[in-house]
Amino acid sequence: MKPMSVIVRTMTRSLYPFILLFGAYLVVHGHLTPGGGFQGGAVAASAIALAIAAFGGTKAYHEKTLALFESGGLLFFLSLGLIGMGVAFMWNFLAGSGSLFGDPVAYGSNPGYLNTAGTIPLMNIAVGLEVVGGLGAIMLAMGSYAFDEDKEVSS
Amino acid sequence: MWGEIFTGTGMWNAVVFAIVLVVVAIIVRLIRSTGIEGAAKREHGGEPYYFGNEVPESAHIRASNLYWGFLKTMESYYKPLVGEHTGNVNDFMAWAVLTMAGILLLMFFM
Amino acid sequence: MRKSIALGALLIFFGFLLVAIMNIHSFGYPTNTAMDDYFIRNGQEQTGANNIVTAIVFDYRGYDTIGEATVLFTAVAGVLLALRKGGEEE
Amino acid sequence: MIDMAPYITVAIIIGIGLYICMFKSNLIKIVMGISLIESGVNLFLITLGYRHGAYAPIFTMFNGGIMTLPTPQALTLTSIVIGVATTALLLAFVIKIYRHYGSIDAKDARRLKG
Amino acid sequence: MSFMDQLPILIIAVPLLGAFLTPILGMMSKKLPRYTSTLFLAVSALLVALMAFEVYGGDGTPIIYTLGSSDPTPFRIVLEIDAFSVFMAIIMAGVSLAVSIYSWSFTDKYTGQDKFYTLILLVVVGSYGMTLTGDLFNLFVFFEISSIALSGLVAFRMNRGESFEAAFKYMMYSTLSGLFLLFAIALLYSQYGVLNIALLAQGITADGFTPLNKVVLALLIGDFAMKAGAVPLHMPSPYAYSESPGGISTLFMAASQAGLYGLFRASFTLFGGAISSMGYAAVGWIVIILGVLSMFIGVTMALVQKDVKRLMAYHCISQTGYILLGVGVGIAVLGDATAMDRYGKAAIEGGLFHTINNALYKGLLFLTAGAMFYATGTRNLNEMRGLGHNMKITTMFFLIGAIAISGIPPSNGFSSKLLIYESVFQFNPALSAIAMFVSVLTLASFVKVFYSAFLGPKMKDKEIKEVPSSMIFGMAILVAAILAFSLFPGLVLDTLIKPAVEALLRAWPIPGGV
Repeated sequence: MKPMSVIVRTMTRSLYPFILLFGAYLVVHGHLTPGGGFQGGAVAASAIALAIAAFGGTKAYHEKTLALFESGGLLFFLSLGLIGMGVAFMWNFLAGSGSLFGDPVAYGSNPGYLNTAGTIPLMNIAVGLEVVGGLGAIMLAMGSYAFDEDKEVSS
Repeated sequence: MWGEIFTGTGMWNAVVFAIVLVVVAIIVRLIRSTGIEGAAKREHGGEPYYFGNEVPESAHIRASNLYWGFLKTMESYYKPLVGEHTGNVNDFMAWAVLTMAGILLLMFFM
Repeated sequence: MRKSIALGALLIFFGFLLVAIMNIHSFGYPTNTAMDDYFIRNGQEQTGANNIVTAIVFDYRGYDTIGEATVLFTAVAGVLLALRKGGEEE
Repeated sequence: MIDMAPYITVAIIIGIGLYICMFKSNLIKIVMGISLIESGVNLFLITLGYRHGAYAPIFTMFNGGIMTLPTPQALTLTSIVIGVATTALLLAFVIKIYRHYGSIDAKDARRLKG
Repeated sequence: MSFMDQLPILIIAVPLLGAFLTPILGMMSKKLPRYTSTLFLAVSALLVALMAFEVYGGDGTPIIYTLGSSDPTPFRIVLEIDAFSVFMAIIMAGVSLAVSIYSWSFTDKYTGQDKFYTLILLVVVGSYGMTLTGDLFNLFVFFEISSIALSGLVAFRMNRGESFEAAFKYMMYSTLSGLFLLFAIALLYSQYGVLNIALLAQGITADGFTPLNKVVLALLIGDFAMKAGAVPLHMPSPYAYSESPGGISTLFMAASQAGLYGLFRASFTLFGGAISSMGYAAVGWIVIILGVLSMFIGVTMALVQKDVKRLMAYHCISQTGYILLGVGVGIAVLGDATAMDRYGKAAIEGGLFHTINNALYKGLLFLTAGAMFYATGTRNLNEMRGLGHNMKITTMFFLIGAIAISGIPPSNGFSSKLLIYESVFQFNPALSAIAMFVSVLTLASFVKVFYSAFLGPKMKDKEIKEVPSSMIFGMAILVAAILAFSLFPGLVLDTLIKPAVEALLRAWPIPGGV
């Protein structure tokens, strides 16, 4: 894949952090507002897609980095589920405990407190990492495969 | 006990069957050993048609030519059947929908 | 000929789809909502999440979500396997 | 009749998707047809969860009233991600088929038959 | 909570952990994934065995495990595990272990091994998840995992366009069946507002066969038949079987049986109450028709094949037909208590016994076909001959598999086929006659393979060697199981099959009471 023109690259440089930031916002506020790990991850992956298109495939990202993101996110998710096995797999062991993300919430409308919902924000982050890595790896693989001209067409 | 199965109308015992098989094999072997040694080779000259010995090249029939008569007789059955496996994704989808429609029809009108 | 049979099958299938759909509760008035009402009433206190959909996705049906993340992981592994560099043999 | 309109839309979308899968020979179009069926099913799930005059099931700054059913939304979220995964894999296969066969026509991509 | 209480989820979590770790391990060393994946599969097989002891030792009530909460509730996802679930999980555990050991040397010359072993683990996760779950939507999710991982594996051999063609076709079919399944789940949710299988079964039994429920059951039967590869929904399966590398065909077959699991679960646990209270025989007849078509068309198509793996794939379809025939008779007489006692139960027993037998000998035959391909580099039977001269162990294994699949006594195939013949005969003699005729054709087609590949003069242009010992060991596991099953069918039937049949006929309890 060839890098695109200077204009595109400059715009990508300036937009890239904001897209990532918006994705991170969606991920972290998943338990309060519409959004969550998958949606935020998809938004952040669009930043990666932009970078891949603008800077030229593997010059922007290594496949291994993205694969590590993906596996790491999933392992984090699975380990959160496994820690809950004191009661049952996927038990929300932080909700209402008073520690990290552990503030109790009463039934009814509230303005939204970030430090609630127990393992849900952590799982959102884990899934967000996984989706960024996964979608990024798919786009990187497809882009660099489809646009690499030096591949022979075998029968 | 361990080898028995009951089918609702009868029973069958695998262990007894296997024992009988072994016993019969021993008896056959005994009967065979009463013959004159080497008679089979002398009388018939040939060896058993089995791997492990040299076999003439021309004796082997290729897989496609086996059961030639059967396939020739059944041609009117095989031609549409093999022809229907077109390998086209569209046809696969059509078959799926057709079967689904058939199942639905049977479910409603049977 | 083949095409018209296929089209007929599609129409029959579509007809049964309509039969099914005409028998559902009318739009906007679901009938059995015990499970969803339970989530709406208890979801906030049990999980601490304001967003009930997130509470369901990550808590009540969190096992589905791990399966779903696994589906994505599987697809990525499949895509990378199909589009991998180099030949079949080393 | 008019209150059944969303369901009929769903049926029509699924029907169009099946039609594309059955009669269009371009492999990319077939993948699009599958995506269309999937959108129809997702739309169906979402319409099942709607309650007349209800708000989204989120308590942040909620002003009172009834809420729509949250479960179908969660299920749709799951099935959308599954749809993304399957579509990505199907498209990767189409890319490879094009590399090997030089065509994305379903009539050409049938070396396996019989 | 003790270790035994967490057993159901550990069966799924252990191979899942293995799958997530494998790409990272693959970055460290090329050969590491093969050993770790086998280790993870062995651990999960051990857990399945423990689970089996617990379930079969119990009084027949399913073990219920609620995800994410200490008190059981049908609103959360639950795992409900009865003897039938464990029965299917045992099949997958044994087969996957044999396949992963077999694959060690088979994958030696290929790139992308870490992904390969990741996908094997994920197929196993998908099958375990489908068989152990008590929630319908969860079943769909694991159904998709299994389908996607399988089609990824079919496309493993990247230098051939055919493998991608087969993978694409299989993927299209399985996606379509997954969407039908999702649609059926949505229709059920629209009526009852729940997704738990036990609760849904309660609602369906109360409602009976409304038009909506008829559509739902038709969709469920259709899409699980697609997954299992029953004629005329078998179209891409033979190609996917034949293009998948080495032992993956075996894994493929075991994973297709998860489709049979879904079919039987839908017709017995989900709709069984409605069928038996209304005496609705159409469902049974639909399954029987699918079974007879699969049996007959599968075996006749197999007779004309010259690709050894595709031939075996068509036999796989044909054997699936036997299973569907046996269990279909059971479904058809579900409302008739006297007929059920007289031959219905024997028919279901025959069907389930045939499921595990089919997994064993069909798995073995696919592995021998992989060995033949490994040795000769071709799958075309016309180009093979005289392999018996140098591959004596593989020849013996093939012969054992061929005898078992043709139902020659005293093989295990004969035991299960006998059960099916005799019970189906009392239901409808014509069906039984067709089944016997198909058995004859099966023997004929395996005689063809044996003659053309193993007998005859040696191949001239190629030096044929016996396959490596890890492949032999993978096959030997299955051979040992076949021999044991052949000699002691009564033991297997009493300890393994009958509790599974009883579990199928029993309604599931609702987690946490009504």
